[in-house]
Amino acid sequence: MTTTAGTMRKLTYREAVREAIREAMHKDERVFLMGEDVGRYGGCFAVSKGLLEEFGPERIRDTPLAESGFTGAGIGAALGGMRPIVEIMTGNFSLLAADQIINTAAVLLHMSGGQFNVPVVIRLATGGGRQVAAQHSRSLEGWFAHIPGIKVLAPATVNDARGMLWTALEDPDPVLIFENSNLYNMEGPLAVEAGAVDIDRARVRRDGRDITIISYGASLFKALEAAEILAKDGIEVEVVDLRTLRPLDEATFLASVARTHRALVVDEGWRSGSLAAEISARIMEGAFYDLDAPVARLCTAEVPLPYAKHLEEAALPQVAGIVALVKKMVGGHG
Amino acid sequence: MTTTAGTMRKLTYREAVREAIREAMHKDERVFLMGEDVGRYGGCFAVSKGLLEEFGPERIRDTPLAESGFTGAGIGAALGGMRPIVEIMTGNFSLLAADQIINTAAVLLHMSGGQFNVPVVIRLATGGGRQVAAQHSRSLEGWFAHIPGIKVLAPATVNDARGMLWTALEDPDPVLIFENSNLYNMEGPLAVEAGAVDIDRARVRRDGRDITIISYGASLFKALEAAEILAKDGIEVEVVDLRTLRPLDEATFLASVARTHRALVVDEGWRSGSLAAEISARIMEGAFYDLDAPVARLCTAEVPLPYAKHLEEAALPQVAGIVALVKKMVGGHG
Amino acid sequence: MTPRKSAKTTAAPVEREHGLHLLRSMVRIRRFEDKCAELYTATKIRGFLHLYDGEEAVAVGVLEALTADDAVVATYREHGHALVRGVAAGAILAEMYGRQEGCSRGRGGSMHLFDARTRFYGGNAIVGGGLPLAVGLALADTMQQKRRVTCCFFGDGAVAEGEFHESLNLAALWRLPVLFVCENNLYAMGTALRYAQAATDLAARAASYGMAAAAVDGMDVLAVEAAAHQAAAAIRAGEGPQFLECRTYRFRAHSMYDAELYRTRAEVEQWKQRCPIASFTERLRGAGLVSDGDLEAIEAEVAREINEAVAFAEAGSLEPVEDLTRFVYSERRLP
Amino acid sequence: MTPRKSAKTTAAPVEREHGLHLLRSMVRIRRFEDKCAELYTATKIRGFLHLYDGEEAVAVGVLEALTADDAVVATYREHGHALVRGVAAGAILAEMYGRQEGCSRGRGGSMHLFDARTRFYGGNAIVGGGLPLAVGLALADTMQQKRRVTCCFFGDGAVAEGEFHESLNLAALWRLPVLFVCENNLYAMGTALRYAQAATDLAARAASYGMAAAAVDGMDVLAVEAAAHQAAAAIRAGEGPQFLECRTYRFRAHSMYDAELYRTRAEVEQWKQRCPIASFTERLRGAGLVSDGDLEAIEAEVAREINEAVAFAEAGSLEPVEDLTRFVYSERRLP
Ligand SMILES: Cc1ncc(C[n+]2csc(CCOP(=O)(O)OP(=O)(O)O)c2C)c(N)n1
Ligand SMILES: Cc1ncc(C[n+]2csc(CCOP(=O)(O)OP(=O)(O)O)c2C)c(N)n1
Ligand SMILES: [Mg+2]
Ligand SMILES: [Mg+2]
Repeated sequence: MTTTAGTMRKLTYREAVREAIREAMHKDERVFLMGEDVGRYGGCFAVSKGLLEEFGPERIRDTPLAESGFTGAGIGAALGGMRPIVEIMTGNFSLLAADQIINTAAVLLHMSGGQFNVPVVIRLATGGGRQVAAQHSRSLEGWFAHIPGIKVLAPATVNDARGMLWTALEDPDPVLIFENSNLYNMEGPLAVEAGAVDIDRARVRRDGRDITIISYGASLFKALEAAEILAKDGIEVEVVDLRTLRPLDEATFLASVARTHRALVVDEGWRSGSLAAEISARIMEGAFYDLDAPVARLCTAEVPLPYAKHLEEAALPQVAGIVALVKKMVGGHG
Repeated sequence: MTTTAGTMRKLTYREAVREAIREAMHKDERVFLMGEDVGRYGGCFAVSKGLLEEFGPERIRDTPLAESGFTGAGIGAALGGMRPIVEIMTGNFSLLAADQIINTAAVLLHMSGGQFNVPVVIRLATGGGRQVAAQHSRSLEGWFAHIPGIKVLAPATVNDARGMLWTALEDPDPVLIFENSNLYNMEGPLAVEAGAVDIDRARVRRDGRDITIISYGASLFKALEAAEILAKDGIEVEVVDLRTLRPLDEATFLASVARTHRALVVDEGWRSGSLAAEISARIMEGAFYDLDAPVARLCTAEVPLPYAKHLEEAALPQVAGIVALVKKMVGGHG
Repeated sequence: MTPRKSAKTTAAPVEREHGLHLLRSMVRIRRFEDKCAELYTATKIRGFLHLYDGEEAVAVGVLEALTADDAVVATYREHGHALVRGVAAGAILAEMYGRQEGCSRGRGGSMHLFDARTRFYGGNAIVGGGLPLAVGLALADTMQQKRRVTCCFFGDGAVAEGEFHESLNLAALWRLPVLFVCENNLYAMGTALRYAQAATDLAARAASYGMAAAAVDGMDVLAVEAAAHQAAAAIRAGEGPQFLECRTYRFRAHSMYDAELYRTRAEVEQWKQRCPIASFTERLRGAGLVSDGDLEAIEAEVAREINEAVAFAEAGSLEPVEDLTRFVYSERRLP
Repeated sequence: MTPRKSAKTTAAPVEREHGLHLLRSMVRIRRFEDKCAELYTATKIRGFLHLYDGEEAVAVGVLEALTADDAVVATYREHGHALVRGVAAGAILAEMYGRQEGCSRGRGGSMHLFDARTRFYGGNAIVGGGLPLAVGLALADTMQQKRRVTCCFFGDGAVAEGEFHESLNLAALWRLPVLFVCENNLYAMGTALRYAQAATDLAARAASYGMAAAAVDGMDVLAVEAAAHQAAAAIRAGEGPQFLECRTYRFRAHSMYDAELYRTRAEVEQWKQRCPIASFTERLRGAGLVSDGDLEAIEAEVAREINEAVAFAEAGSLEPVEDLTRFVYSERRLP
């Protein structure tokens, strides 16, 4: 972490998450972190490194390999008055905890007629692009966003990595936070006084008039990079960061599309049944008559992610693909 | 089962599935049925009743309550040369087997570079409407349709219940068949000579010129009923039965929308991230300039299904809701 | 660690008042379940309905060992547990009627009874799903230095589930105050234990996780009570989780859909000879502790309670349809 | 059923040819892994890489007990198993290079080696995920009356997973021909066994499912081989599944990302004193069965194999990008 001029400092996404956890644990003794290798190993992505020394093994709690068991235990602990942060190493392993997340956490409040809410926060690493192959590369955040009863966050910026966790901990209901593992090393500015941020609204990260790109997580930066390139060709792209995938803030992206009349959704999920499909459908329903052209989607190719670098790159949405698609969309019916 | 005139006979959806299983087991000794209570209990929905007596406990194999274990065992048995039919009582419990379905069955062919295919068929009961509350009422077929590497079928008719299972068993890859439990008692005609059916194509179940309703499973019949009612008001509805949810046969519904210029998707999944969203997005991409009005979706309300009858009915798509929505859509911009 | 084998049946006499109390509790369950069956046939109750007849001694005996502060996690076969724990019969029945006066506002039904006041955490219809939850409740207590017990009921069928394994290991590893109560009624739906488990001694299996485990005659309310008291005391003394296998039998079908193809009438009749209520009544009578008058009084009292419960449910109201999407997310922030 | 305790270390001399064969197999693994580490540093290999140094005696000893017909299911730490099973070193290395000449066409990488010819079913990177698969393969064999063994390797960490539990019960219940081999290297990533299991005697835990289970010194290739032979023979004799816990240690970090904060250098050094290759070499030497010349010959032979493998991988080609979406679904119907 390096301090820069004025009231801003620079730190990595990883440090931002770590600070958010530390801060929460200092502020509220009910908060604790639980998951595989969060303690003695230092966290599989080194997010929790050093926290064991600071808080001890009760509150930085290493678990056995038992995703259903410890996720369910986190849900139970939340019911019992604690504010657990459960770390599931990657979203892929959440498939082993899907029962507890969906059959328990998501429905207890409802089934009990409002009596029992579940204030658990579940953090999961997500995303492809690191050549770790099919079983370690999925982006399931959009998929989980289908489930009523949970909230799904996808912080992209350092500021959101820091602020959304705290807001999630204050939320009375189960919140899943998907952290794209490609972002952990990314540096970004953070106000020294930075605090909690809302988890209700999408944000326009770049203004533009010609087309709206809607994205989130690591893809957001690909969209922003593409926008820079397109600006040189005189195409002004507006970029919306969804931030929260469930519940969706459609007002923000519908307003943007109403201004630009064109939209592209960039999403690391597989195309069929993607979150991008939902965004497209919402625009269909809420901004159809504003559209000058059909909404387009750029998603991951419908293939389990291959190990080979050239194939994996071809499978994932990339800057060049965004640029080419936008040019076609804007050029075609300008 | 009652035989009617000529070469048609009438039987229930349940009987059709049972016949399909029986027939497959007679034709191919590699086929066997495995799952909780498929044998001695007679099947939780009585689908496999009588089969234990006919085929014995090796091939009608009761399993312990261990969804991951026996689903994975089915996948392994398929690898080992068998043609297992794994029954997971309801789609809700497939959350306990999600790891094996998604982390194993869906990716083995790919990860092995084409060496190991997994010819397993997994049958699951699905759907709400029986007052069995949140943990027993989900429609997850559209959700599973997001996953590359598996195929997802949703037979609605007696003919499809009979024919799709056999085709699924001949498929070299993992196939999930979602049987809506509200259909088991439904009677329908079946040709005495009925055989396998394709699992590649959607079907137009009713012709019409004013609007296309796209649906599948139990909702299909609500759509057809609504179409009957609307016909009395002079609104001619074309009804498309998707049949296979992954991979989607978009050609059939795009062609229909190109004729009718309007579309409504009726889907028992929750709206956000539903299969209906994917259909809407595909129409956006493939038939935007054919549309006279935005594609609409009628899905389950975004709530875990409540036990109370009046609330459950209000949550699910119903005939009256379809009729009202179609009237609005056709009337509004006729 | 080897299981403590069948905690021996107490031959010692029970205090009259306590004996009557236990008997009354069991009778309340039996009559309540009978009424539910009747109301199901009358289509007043819908959905799945799983009754507890024959297993009353388990819920009654075990719950005696808990205090008001303790927590209960149960299954879809939980009417009896809720009743004995102190949830009003009317609120339970109204729940099955789908009324907003129900203990879960009519949103849960028979399988999802909840009650915050008595720390009754459901009503879970995913077999094995309640176990991790119980582990977490106990973890919260431990971290908050609260000396409370979380009591988790589940069936013999649940023992095969991975969540059983993960939960027992976690509880033992972290020495959490969980009382695991396995209601071994020999069947999971239609699957007999011997078709589900390679090793059918469930207490022994539990002991392999390094926790104290005992098997007890689940048809004997005093034996269950004694074993539960002993286990709860061990938990309160900080000895970590305890496992209690209660060997019992369900007299009725698994649910209202079950054709009972998997067991003989003779087997059921044999077990009915060991009815926990009849046998306990005989014991009390033999010891001169109850009179026919007492029994009549209990039946009358229970009948009144159940009649009032039916009236309460019948008089209940429906939640407005406009409220459909409530309780998906909380309506207020937390403290 | 109690575990057969540590099958005793064979003091009996081994035949010279067989001794050399075992030694050569272990050396092949060690040198191959060293080369992988080097190539990872040179960024020729990417993604996750889990090396097997220190554990060689397990794969080598166990796989001796299998025939060509048997099946193997392994984990992400499976280079050694693939090599010894007969997958060409070049095909394995080409896989890690992401070349289409790789044993999984470059789609799997280090964690997902597959080979139909040797019935090598991967290469599974979900901890515990291979166990149900192995159960199913064995079920298929049983139903087809094929007398084959399915050998399933997994780590100590996997024992906590629900899938372990479900698989062991199923295999025991149905008496399936599975050889479960637990590579207990005392750590799951950075979590020591004592922080993961309430009861750390894993063979005893396995025995609780009603299957024969033994623990063996996993640093002693002869002991492993003997125990594996015994277990495989029992399986072939129709005695059902067998469990073998091999007590071993990994000399390197968990993966290339691991800072090894969770164990001391001293501990690692102590275990290195028990290196399975060095100790077996000493034993062979002590019995006068190998000469320095033999050792040099082995090293030279292995070096040649590995050099050729590197050359093969380097010369490999990339699959055309147009083929990206192949192998999601099969390209042909089945017989
Ligand atoms: C995970 C899961 N699988 C299957 C079912 C369907 N099911 C409901 S109850 C039951 C039997 C459970 O038996 P047991 O645990 O012995 O409890 P009992 O009904 O005998 O009290 C089954 C298979 C379910 N509810 N949850
Ligand atoms: C289900 C699942 N959870 C977590 C991980 C991440 N992970 C990979 S290896 C590993 C440790 C496994 O330890 P063990 O089973 O002892 O095998 P070892 O690596 O020691 O050979 C973990 C936690 C995973 N791959 N799968
Ligand atoms: Mg039972
Ligand atoms: Mg290990």
